[in-house]
This record gives sequence, structure tokens and C-alpha cells, in this order.
Amino acid sequence: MKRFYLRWGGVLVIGVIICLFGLARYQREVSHIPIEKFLDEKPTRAVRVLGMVVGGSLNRGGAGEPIQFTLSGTGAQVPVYYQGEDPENLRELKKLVIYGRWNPEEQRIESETILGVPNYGFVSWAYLVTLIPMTLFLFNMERKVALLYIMIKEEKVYQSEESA
Amino acid sequence: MRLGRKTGIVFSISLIVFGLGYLAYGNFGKNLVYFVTPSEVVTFESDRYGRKIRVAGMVVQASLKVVPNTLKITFDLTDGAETIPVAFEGVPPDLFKEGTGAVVEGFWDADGVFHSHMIMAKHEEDYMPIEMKNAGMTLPTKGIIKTLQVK
Amino acid sequence: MILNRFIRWLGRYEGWFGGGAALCIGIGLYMGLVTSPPDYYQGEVVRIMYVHVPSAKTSLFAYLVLFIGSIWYLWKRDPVIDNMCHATAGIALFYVGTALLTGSIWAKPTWNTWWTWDPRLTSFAILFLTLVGYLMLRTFLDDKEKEATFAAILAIIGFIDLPIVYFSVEWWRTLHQPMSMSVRGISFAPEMLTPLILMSIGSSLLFSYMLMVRTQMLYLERLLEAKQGRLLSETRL
Amino acid sequence: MHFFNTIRWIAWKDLLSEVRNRENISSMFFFALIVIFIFSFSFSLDPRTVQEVMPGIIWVAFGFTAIIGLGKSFLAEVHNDCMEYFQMLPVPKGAIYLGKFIGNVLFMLIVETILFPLFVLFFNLDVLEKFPQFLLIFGVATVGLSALGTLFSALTVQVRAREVMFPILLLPMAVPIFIGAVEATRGVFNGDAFALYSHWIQLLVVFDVIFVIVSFWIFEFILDF
Repeated sequence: MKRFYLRWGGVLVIGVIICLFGLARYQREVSHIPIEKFLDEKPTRAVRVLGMVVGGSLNRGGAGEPIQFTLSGTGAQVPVYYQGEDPENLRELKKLVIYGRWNPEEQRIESETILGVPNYGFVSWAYLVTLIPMTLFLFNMERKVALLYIMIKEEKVYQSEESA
Repeated sequence: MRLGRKTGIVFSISLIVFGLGYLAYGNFGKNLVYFVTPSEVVTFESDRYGRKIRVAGMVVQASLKVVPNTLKITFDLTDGAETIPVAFEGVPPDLFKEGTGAVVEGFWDADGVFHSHMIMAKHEEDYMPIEMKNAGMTLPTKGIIKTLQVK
Repeated sequence: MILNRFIRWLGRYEGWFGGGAALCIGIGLYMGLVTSPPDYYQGEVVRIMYVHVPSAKTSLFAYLVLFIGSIWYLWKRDPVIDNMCHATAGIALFYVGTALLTGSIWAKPTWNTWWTWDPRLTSFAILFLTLVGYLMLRTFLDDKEKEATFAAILAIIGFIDLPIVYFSVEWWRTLHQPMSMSVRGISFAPEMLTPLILMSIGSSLLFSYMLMVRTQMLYLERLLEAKQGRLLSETRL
Repeated sequence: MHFFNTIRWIAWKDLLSEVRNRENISSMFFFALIVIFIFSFSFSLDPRTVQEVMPGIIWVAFGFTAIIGLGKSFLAEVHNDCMEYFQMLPVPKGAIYLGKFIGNVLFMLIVETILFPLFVLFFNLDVLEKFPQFLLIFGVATVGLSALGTLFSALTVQVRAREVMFPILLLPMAVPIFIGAVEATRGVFNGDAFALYSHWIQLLVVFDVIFVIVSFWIFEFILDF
């Protein structure tokens, strides 16, 4: 049984390491803050902000011109000034993540990258409902096999009462 | 009449395979519908107005319009042959945009507009990173229009 | 019997299957969660594919194994094969459940619905119910031989569903996208294909490993019962 | 001609015993009647919703009828120890299946033809001139249901929790039949042209053929004890 638990300990450690890698990538490339928190803190470095494009606010200036629109959260709204290629994701009534920095003079966000909604919650749930039951399922089976071997070794062969 | 056992088995298996083949490639497959296409919608008689159906098609480029300060949007849906206007109220799904597939649930009415309350996005079976897409690469797909028409 | 010997020979390499599965799934998970890029259309959600597609494919493969095993059992009446079928059904149910759950989670952000009665989804749900019925039927029979035969019959009838599940997206109009690997070619970017293939191989290896372990488990359970003298008259080991 | 004689005699025997004690048909009929009552109490039906839900109600009622009736089709044989004699018959075992199957189809059709006018009566349906279409749909769907039902009945009569197991096994497998039957019935109710729902009848025919053939061959393993 000792080897059995050692093996499963190894599996657990590998799982945790992969989880940590995933979390690190999430922190580095995906994590974002809501508009309210952004307006409270007004950080000076570039951050990712999540919000919905207000219907009718999108103003495409034409080729090469900057794009302006309003981003809304639950209540708060903030104008966004975007310069760069026309992004595929930018549509009205769409939830977006804007990567940009706060401009205190103009009271707006200036951005060069627009991303879709990461939806990482769905991803993590999908992985959890697959991997955790799978591990438990296999673990239980293996443990049972190991226990059964021991039990069978200890069990005496049945003898009926007449022959005894 | 004594049919041999082996003949019987071979005959049965071929009949089953024929049945499955008929399901797949026969006249039948065209009619087994999860949704109808715009071409079929425009031919509807008045007795099918107002009945709940699903229509699938591709959202026509530059047809998507948002009514300001409401949750109403209008757009056109096409299957390559026919195009129908759709009026929708609600929050569209995240992946809904021009030039991609969509399945809309609602009813077709005498005013020639499809009234919908639910949009489902239908995506294609190709998967690639955004840099590759921007570089103009394409991967082999059946194409939304073709998946609507089924042979 | 040459196939029995082949299976016994495979059984000696049980650990290799488990190790290979762990290796493939480990690397596949790392690539799928960390290094693979987000999709141009679906964004990060596309990562669900790396668990959904392998479990769906493996569940179909598992049912195929169950079908072949059932025919084999009816032909040869080998109780070890019956054990294998029983084990396969349990694992297949597990994989089908996983595929349904992850598919549902994937459908919400992409299609905007948790569940819809699309032909692929409906036929897959029937597969799930068939396997539940199969396992229930087995618990309600006392005679081992009867249990094995009836279960095999059920599995063979339920097999009609399998081609419908597999080809429904190609034959009929569905919300579910068509197959990504087919005669048309492979519609994955290489960065996404690698983790998917690793996860698929890992999933199939894991299925084989689970099958070995579970067959052993069911066999040992019967052996213990026989050794304790319970059900000795009805058990033919 | 042993083969066809066996089929005929088994179907004849079932019919005869049914005529003598009327157990099966009466229980199926009254059960379905109760289902109709429950449905008319639980929905407040105006003419428009009747059209929407009627196909579903009809097939739920018929499905319950099938569960009650078909589930018992091998019970008498087990109680009278006839299974061993079936096994000893010097014919392909499929013939026994076909005989039972034909008897069951007849029972189901009789019950359905009695029930349908009652549906018309209770829900004020206006469909009597479409009776031939209904009969066709009922016929094709009943063949598929009975094909599966007869096989699973032979299988579950020997199982401990037979009343539970029979619907659990039958209903998932019969889903294609129910889908086809409900959609075709809906087509008739809506007054569509035959071509608009004929594909559903084709689906039913394909599944009938598959289920009958598979059950025919597989039946001999059930009797193998």
C-alpha cells in the first residue's frame, strides 16, 4: 500500500504544479478588473478593464482615425479612446476587456489593445468537473483492488459444515 | 421455404446498413430539421405565421443595427440564396457578430420580419490563434452556408 | 484462444498504460492551459475543447469496446469477457457524463444555451440513459450468467445509437459544428492540435488502464465472494 | 412451414387468452383513460394550446399504455413455466418473438383505436376526416414500440425489479420512435400536406425495420436458459 500512496502523491503534486502554472498565466495575461474598481483606484500603469460597450456610443472615425466609445459597468460609465487596427471584437452591446491606461487630463481610458471576454470561469469549471471525478474514480478503483488482494490472501477457503 | 441461417444474417445486416444509409444520405436527411433556412422561411404560407421555429443563417456584413439606449437590434440573416430581416430584443450572445453563423428562435410574421427572443451562435469547426487569422490563413471547413443546406 | 492470450500479454504492461496516460495528460494539460493560444473567434473558452473532445471520443470508443465485447461474450460465453464488459460500461458512463457536462459548460459561452435538443445532443443523452439502464439491469439480476447475457443483449441493441451520435453532425442540420478531423482535412492550428492529440491519446490510454484496473476489481470481487462461499452455486469462475 | 406456423399459433394463443380473460387490453385501456383524465385536469386547454400539446399528450398516453401492456406480455409464460417449452421448440427462436410481437401490435392497435375517439371527444378535436393518416402513424409507431417492448419484456420478466426496469430500458431506446410519432401527429393536427411530415414516417419505418430485425436475431439468447 505504501507504493500506492506514493504514486498518488506524485499525481497530486503534478496536478498542483500544473494548476499553479495555469494560475500564473491567468495573472499574467488574462486577469481584469471591473470598471467601478478601476474608477476608484485610477491606476497609473496599464490594466485590463472589463465592461460592456454602450449601445449607440460607438464612433468609428474612419480609416486610421481613433475610435471612441463608452464602456459601462454596473452603473458607472467611462469613455474610451482607442487607437490601432480596427479590432474584430469591438461591437455595440458587447462585453469587452480593454487593455489601457487612465488619462487624468481628458478623463478617459486610452487603449491600444481590445480583447474579448476571457470567460475563464467556464474553463476552470470544465476542467474541474473532468479531472477531479476522474482522479477520484481511478483512485477508488485502485485502492479497492489493492485491498481486495489483501483480503483474498487472508481469507480462508470456505468449507461447508458437513465436511468439517 | 427454408432460408439458410447465414443467408438470413447477411440479409438482415444488409437491411440494417441500408436503413442507416437511408437515414444518412436518403431524401430523409434534408427534412430532419433542428432549424430551417431563410429560403424555406420566405416560402411559408400564412398558416405558419406566428408559430415558433428556429432559423439558421449567416449574419450579413454591415446589416447589424442597434437601436440606441435599448436592447433591440436588427440584422439580416442569409443562407446564400435568400435573406430575411430579423428583429431581436435581449442580450445577444458573446460570439454573435456579423459574418458568422447564428440560429435564431422566434416566429415569422406577416410583416416579413422574423421576430426573435433568443439567439444562439453557431460556430465553424476551425480553431486557430488570432495572429494566424489576421495573417489571412484559412483551415479546411465545411462552411456555415454549406452546413445549413446539407447536400 | 489467441485474443485471450493477447489480453493477458497486454495486462503485463498495465503500468505502462497508466504511466503513459499520466504523462500524456500531464503534458497535454500544461500545453492546453498554459502554452496554447486563445482562439480567434471563441477566445479563451476554446480551452474546454481539450477536455471535452477527448472524453467524447473516448466514450464512443468505450461503447464500441462494450459492443464488441458483448458480441464476443454471446459467442464464447467467457465470464472474463463479461467482467470486461461490465467494467467498460461503468467507465463509459463516466466518460459520457464528463462529455455531457463539459459540453454543456462549453455551450453556454459559445452557443448561449446550456442545453438544446440538437440531434447530436439528443442522441448523446440517449447513450447516457442506455448505459444507466445497462448498469441498473446488472444490479437487479442474481444469476451471473443471465446477467451477462441480458446485459450483452441490451448493449447490442443500444449500439444503433452510436453511428447516429457520430455522424449526426455531418448528416443533418445541427447547431453542433461538424467534425474537425474528417475527409476535408484537419481544421486545427498546429499549436492547438498538439495538446488536443496529446489529451486524446492520454484519454484513450487512461481508458485502457481504467479498464484493466476495473476488470481486475470486478474479478477479484467475484473471487472473494467465491472464496467466502457466498453465491458459490451461482458463480462460475 | 414450422416457422410460420409457430408465429401464427403463438399470436393466436395470445389473442385467444385475451378474448377469454380480457386482462391485458382492459388494464391498458383504463390506464390510458386515467392518463387522459389527468391531462385534461392539469392543463386548462383552449383550442390553440390543444393543437400545440395534443400530439404530446396522445403519445404520452400511448407510451404509458405500452409500458403497462407490453411489460406483461411474457409474464404468463414465466408463471406457467412456458419459457422452457419455448426453448424446446424445433424452430428458429425468432419465430416465437415474431408471434408475440404480432400479438402485441394487435393489442396496442385495438387499444389505440378505442382510445382515439375518446381523445376526440374529451378535447373537442376536429380531426375525424384525417383518420387514415392517424391510423398510418399509429400503425408505424406501434410496430416500433412493440418490437422493442416485446424484446425488453422477455428480458425484464426474469429480473427482480421488473416494473422499474422495463420502462427504464424501453423509453430511452424508443426515443426516436416517440420523436417521429409526435412530430408526424403534429403535422396532421396542423393540417399540413402529407409531404411536410412524411419524412417522420420514413424515420419511423427505418427504425421499425432495424428494431424488428435486431430483436429477431437476438431473441434466441434470451431463451437460452
